[in-house]
Amino acid sequence: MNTARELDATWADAPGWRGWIATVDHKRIGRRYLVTAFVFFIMGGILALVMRTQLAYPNGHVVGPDRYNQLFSMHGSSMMFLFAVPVMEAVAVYIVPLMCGTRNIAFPRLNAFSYWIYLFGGIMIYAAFFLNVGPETGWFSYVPLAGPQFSPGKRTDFWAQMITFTEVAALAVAIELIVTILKMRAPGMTLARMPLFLWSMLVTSFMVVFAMPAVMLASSFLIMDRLVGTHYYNAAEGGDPLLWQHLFWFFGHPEVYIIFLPALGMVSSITQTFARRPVFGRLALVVSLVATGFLAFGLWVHHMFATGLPRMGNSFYTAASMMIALPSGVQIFCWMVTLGTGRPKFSTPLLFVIGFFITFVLGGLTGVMQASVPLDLQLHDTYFVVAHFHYVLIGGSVFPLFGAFFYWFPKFTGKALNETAGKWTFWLFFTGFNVTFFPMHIAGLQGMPRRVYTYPGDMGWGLWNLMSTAGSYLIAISMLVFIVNVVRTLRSRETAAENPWDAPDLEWAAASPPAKYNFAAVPVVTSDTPLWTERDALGALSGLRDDRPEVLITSAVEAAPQIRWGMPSPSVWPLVTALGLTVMFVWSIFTPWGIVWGAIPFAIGATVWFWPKRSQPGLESES
Amino acid sequence: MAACIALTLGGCEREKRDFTGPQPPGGPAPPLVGLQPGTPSPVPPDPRGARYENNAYHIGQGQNLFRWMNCNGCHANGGGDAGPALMDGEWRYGGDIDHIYASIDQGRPNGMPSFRGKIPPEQIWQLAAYVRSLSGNIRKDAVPSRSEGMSATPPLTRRESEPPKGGDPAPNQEPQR
Amino acid sequence: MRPAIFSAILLLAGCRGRQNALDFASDQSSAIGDVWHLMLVVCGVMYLLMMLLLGWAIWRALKARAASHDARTAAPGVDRKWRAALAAWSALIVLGLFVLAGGSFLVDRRLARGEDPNALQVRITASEWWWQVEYLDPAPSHTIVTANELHLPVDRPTHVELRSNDVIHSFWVPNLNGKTDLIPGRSNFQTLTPRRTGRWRGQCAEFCGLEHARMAMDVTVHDAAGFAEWQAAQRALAKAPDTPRRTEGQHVFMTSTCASCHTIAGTDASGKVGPDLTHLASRHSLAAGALPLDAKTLAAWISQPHAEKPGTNMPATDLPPDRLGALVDYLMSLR
Amino acid sequence: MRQGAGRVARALLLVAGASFMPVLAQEAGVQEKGEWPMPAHDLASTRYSPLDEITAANAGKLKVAFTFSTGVDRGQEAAPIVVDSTMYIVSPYPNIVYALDLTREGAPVKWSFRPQPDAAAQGVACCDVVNRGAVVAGGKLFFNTLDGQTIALDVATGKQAWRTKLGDINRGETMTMAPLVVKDKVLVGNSGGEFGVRGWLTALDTATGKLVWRAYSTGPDKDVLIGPSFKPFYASDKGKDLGMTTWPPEAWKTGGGSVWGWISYDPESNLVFYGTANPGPWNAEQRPGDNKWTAGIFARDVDTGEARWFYQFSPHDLYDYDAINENVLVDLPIDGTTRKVIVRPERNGYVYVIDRASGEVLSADPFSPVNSTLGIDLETGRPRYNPDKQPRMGKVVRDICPTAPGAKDWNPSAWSPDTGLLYIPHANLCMDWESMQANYIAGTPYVGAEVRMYAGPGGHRGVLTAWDPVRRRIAWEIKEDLPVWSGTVVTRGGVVFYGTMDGWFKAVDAKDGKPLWKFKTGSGIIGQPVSYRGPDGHQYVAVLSGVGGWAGAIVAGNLDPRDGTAAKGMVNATTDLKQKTQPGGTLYVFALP
Repeated sequence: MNTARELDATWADAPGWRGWIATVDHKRIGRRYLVTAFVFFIMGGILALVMRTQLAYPNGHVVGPDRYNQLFSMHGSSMMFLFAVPVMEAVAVYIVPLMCGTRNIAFPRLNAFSYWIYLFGGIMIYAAFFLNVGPETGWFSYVPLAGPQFSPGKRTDFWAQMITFTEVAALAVAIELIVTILKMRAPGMTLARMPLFLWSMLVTSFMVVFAMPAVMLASSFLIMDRLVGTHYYNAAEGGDPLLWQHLFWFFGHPEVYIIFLPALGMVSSITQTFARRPVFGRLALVVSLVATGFLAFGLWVHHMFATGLPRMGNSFYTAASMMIALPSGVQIFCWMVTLGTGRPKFSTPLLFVIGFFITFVLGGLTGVMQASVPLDLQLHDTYFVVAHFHYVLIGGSVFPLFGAFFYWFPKFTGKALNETAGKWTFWLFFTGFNVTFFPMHIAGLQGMPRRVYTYPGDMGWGLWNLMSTAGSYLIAISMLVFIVNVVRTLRSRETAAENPWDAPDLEWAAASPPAKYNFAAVPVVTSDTPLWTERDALGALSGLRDDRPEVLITSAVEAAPQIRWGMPSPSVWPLVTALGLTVMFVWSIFTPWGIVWGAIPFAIGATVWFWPKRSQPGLESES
Repeated sequence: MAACIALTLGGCEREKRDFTGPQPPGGPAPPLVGLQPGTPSPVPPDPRGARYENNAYHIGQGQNLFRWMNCNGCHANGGGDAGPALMDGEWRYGGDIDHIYASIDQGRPNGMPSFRGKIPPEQIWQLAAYVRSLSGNIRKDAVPSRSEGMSATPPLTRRESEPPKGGDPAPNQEPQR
Repeated sequence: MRPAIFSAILLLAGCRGRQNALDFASDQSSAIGDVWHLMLVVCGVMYLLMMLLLGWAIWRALKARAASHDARTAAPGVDRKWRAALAAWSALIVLGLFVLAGGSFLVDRRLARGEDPNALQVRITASEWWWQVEYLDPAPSHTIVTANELHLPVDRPTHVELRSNDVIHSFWVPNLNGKTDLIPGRSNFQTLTPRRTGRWRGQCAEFCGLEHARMAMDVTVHDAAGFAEWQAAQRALAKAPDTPRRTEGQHVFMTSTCASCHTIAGTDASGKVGPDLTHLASRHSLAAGALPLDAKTLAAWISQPHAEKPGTNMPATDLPPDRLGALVDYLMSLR
Repeated sequence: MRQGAGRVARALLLVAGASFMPVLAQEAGVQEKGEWPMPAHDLASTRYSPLDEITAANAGKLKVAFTFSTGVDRGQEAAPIVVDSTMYIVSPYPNIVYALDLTREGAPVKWSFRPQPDAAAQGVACCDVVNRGAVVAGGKLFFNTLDGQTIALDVATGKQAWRTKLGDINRGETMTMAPLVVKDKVLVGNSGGEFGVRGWLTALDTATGKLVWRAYSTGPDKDVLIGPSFKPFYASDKGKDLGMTTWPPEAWKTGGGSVWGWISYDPESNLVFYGTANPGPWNAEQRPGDNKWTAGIFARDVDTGEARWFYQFSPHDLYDYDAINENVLVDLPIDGTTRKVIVRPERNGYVYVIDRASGEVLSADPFSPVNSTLGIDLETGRPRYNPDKQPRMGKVVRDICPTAPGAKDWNPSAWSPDTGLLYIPHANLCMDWESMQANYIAGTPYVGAEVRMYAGPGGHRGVLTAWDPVRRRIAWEIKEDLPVWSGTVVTRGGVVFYGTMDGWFKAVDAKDGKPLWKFKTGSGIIGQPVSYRGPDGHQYVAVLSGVGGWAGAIVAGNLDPRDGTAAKGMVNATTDLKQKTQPGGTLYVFALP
């Protein structure tokens, strides 16, 4: 088995911290992404707890208005930009190459660079928050409140720059995923046989590519308005506050589907594995995914029904917003039939999927309610909306994410999480979630607006807010149980089988945790559930060199092998480039010259990063 | 990174939203001229000046008050009208924050009304801080770049600072008898 | 089981309330109520079906698990049957969406009916954290300016023009109509046709800064006579001080910082930065619905506004107790 | 300069010229002595000098006769007054009056008078601390001081006869206008439209200075002295207490309508004609309604002050078009009959010809590019405001012509009966305008708008236009780089004199505008040129040079060119003025060698 030892040497990182900062292995970077995103999730959760404590009783004095505004702005921003999108991309960075049957993700150095940029963005905004320079105008910062006159100081500038950081990271990962999924699938894995998780990540990545530029443009306009006095959003001089809203929500709504579609991929994988049968209506699911991807770009104005846009225009967006219920309905139906006609085993991942069904469908239906213009005029910007988007975001994405975490934990670490602790986590989370967010529907209908740091006592909202606060503590407890479970599992020595759930997808063909090169030989696929149909007779394709890191490039549709491609070696320069870009971004918050002088460290880092390697060992001797 | 940390650390003071209770009126106005007989005894500036001058919230309130209290009626957006220009370096009655506070509070002989008792001291400090920013004498990260109205002057954030120097004290020499 | 709880709680929660979207008191809010009920029923039914399907799937799973053979079953021939069910299910969803979309359009058209010539014309201008309300009149000398309060005649449409002095706010009186944003640089419009007299409360619904939570508005719907009487009272100038203490109070108002921002029609004070105080005592609340209107609260509000509404633009005013008492006495006399 | 086309028309007109005799032969005595007793030369405000020693032929040889420095370097808007071989000059704040003895060589100072006005008045003077001159009648000299006092001096000794306090600077009132003396009354008015002042015209007794009557420009009819004899021509001016009902409640108390411009008097009908300034504040949305009696022209009986008729040039004025410009009383042949009319080059860009008796507008034609209004509807007398140029709160409305100071500001035009032309010195500027909420604090500006001005169509910022009121078109015009803010004088010799803001004092041929002569004075000219016969019988021309006023604020007030809205937008149109002229305050008198 000298090829294994040979491959191991070729794909190995340098030992110790030097290897840690220079690695381009998608598994190490994926793990880092997951841990960092989870830390931001916990910090966002703590912020939510403080908010709920302030709102537990009318006229609360836990925090003043200024602190509360920073709290809800940080909670929203860190959940949406620092947790939701990055965690989904983290799972994809880890699982997609394995599921495709290839040895590493495309553009691995870009992958390292995207992690560092994401990390530095998160550190910057939390450093600002602890220095009382945190954002204070909400996660979508409407102008002119976020404009130069009504948001003094640098708070909103740091927020806008944090968006630039996280969007650069998200765009980078999206490009990597698109190329990996389309060009590096195992031979035989035609588009028809591609697992649904890969489909959902493909559609999500395309949505990221088309949605993120809108918000980067909007946040750059905002920074220029605040830094050098341009007039993009100055209503008096011909700019328009609604320009911000259009640009932001054109990104905003696809953003929430970018968070939601990977979860659908996870639900498909988990349902298929635990129902013990190939998923029902595979084509319908794929078409629904793609339909959701397109529809997401056509309905952003339903966030702006109250701004006085022409009523005819609003009606089109009512129709578009309602249409999106169709693909979701079809998907839910297919999964339920898969469950009903299979032999499901109710372990934790499937429990989270069941939780997903119950909460997401409720959230989806309240969403359909808000698609109607007249009804939305009563519900918009009230706690009804807060309830709705927590139902679709936590119900729709975080539940499947936790399910996937329990499902793929053996693949990440080689150890399975404790089932009873898992069930405790689920039931605490599910109950806490509903106790927190269901009363918000009622508070919203009773006239409680969003983002209020306190409320009068005689409005009848006290009971619902108290229930919400109690529920939020329940969720906190479930998170503690989950963390304890993970820590104890990591410390324990007994390991799990390579494919504990007997799952059909290719990632389970590799070891758990997979070797640095994932697959000694490139697997060949003949069906959409490879490990179920050709369990031991999994074909293998030899011919990749093992004395330099190589991957097989295959055609987009048929996944027919095309060329062998040398992968870049580990390098510390993506980190240096990311540091250079961070200096440029933070510096340009304070002076426009920061862009000019900051570009120098970035340019140096990028040049060395892309410097072509002269001597390719043994390449010349290639025929 | 060290530079960024230092910058943000310095930011705490800039960002504090301190909502104060009623403020006692400003102390005795500092002397107008540096010329003192005998050995010069410098008068320490009022400590509150620095608190308002470096705080973005107070400068923002000063920007609103500059229009609400009709200062822009005589001084426009710093360029001047019936009143003198405030965005250049020429200050007849002193250009640091204590002197500007005294000018607003006491009024000046050639037409500056006295706003004592008509604008509370806290707001006079805020106005004085904003007026200081018109001539670029305030840190650029605490100053609003523009207002939401007509674009009148180059942005406050891009204004090179003109340290105050004396203006011609007698604007309108009374011709000799 | 889930939808039953859903509607039960709503009823339990009670549809009565001063600021409640389900306590319909006008044409507009009851029209929106119709859409709400349609949505509740259709979505409730769809949710019920989904949960039944889920229940069936779990029940089947438990039964199959009992049969305990763990083979990975190939796709059974039964899929063809389910494909037909999928088509039916999609058709049902499309039908449901058509019903909802149609209902929503019809109500939207009802709400967007044209301009009513005899409508009362009101202009509301939002500022950072209070409302200026002007009752316009073809004869300009009959215009009324007040703050943080809306008085409407019952059974008569009111055409509200919405403007903003600074940031984006949102005018929302749930019992009367949906919300409409007030955006600087443009005018938005809304029509209210109250059908019940009584008192309601509206609140700013678009985050607008530090005191967004304390930017409320008292809404009172009068019958025709009551409204005419209120209008006449508002058109009158401020009452002259009738006691020496109130005269001294007025003197304090005119000579201290108050007159720079506030207006009392009939005196020299006509500052436009703060709310109009001509008929302050006739209002139900103080500081945009944040405080009850009584002498003690008014005194505390004048000397320490940041204690109650941190971040408000009202400055703290340093007045000795006797002059403050006289001022409060004068202001409370301005019915 | 479209001179060619005008030449043919000239010949025809000369023949008809005889019929335009200036109305007022009554003061013949003044005419022969070639004196200049009041800034407008005569009660009909013609600014026409009957002297003809200086003609188009010899004007080229004009030389400086003598000069005199007033010692004050603010805007010199006054007109030198010449009576009995003595010239009287009033300086801007501190409003010093000098009497120069013309009989002695170099015209030394006979006496000077210092009224010591309150220095704080400078803070409530909207557009430079100016004064438009004195008037001499009955052995007394009458003038106003900036802090709102009317003072009478004994002409011989310069001692003060009486002094009456009329304006209160704490409410923003100042006085800058040149009084008018009619029979035994001195007519004066206040300024302060930008400070929410309530405008009035007051008649004082010339002997004692006691107040005879006062007519407010807003408020109830009894304050506005509207009684049974009030017969306005147009329907919208008829009604009871319109001075209150056309305003939001109490708004008329701070409604502007100040009287700081020119007054004319017609002895036949014993009526004085004067204009009222802009309504306050500039933000029109804050004062719905027509805002009666502002931005219009009143005809009043001079003895009782009772209003006879009124016409509003700009109902619900949107652009600060004060209607205080000069009212030239002439008899013009219109549709075959000779009508007694007022010719008024108005700030909104139209030259109005109004019947003196009834107030009916006979014609209104633009003499400068106008897009703020689409025309004047002669049936109702109301301008048709251009909807897309309506100012809106919180929005900058762009390219409004003419600007707030108007196509022509207060600087008076001159009428020549010989050529039948009105020589209008005016600006060619357009502006961007943003309305906003105006906060009223007594004694502080109450404007509610921000403005940025810039050169109008053609790129030149000033024009001297010769306007033919009968053919209602421009005879010829001279384009100037800078706005023309000086007054004009025309002489029987057929020469028109005017000054430019960079200091050139020019003479042009009255018939076709051919430049004859020019002289570079020390500072920009916004004064009013006059012409008189000196004790030696020769014809002299005098003008005060000293830049300032609204147009010259950037130099007089040393404003900062980087702020486009400074001086209410004027700085944006005059950023180069600081390089072209310096402040000054000197009298120049010219004569033939």
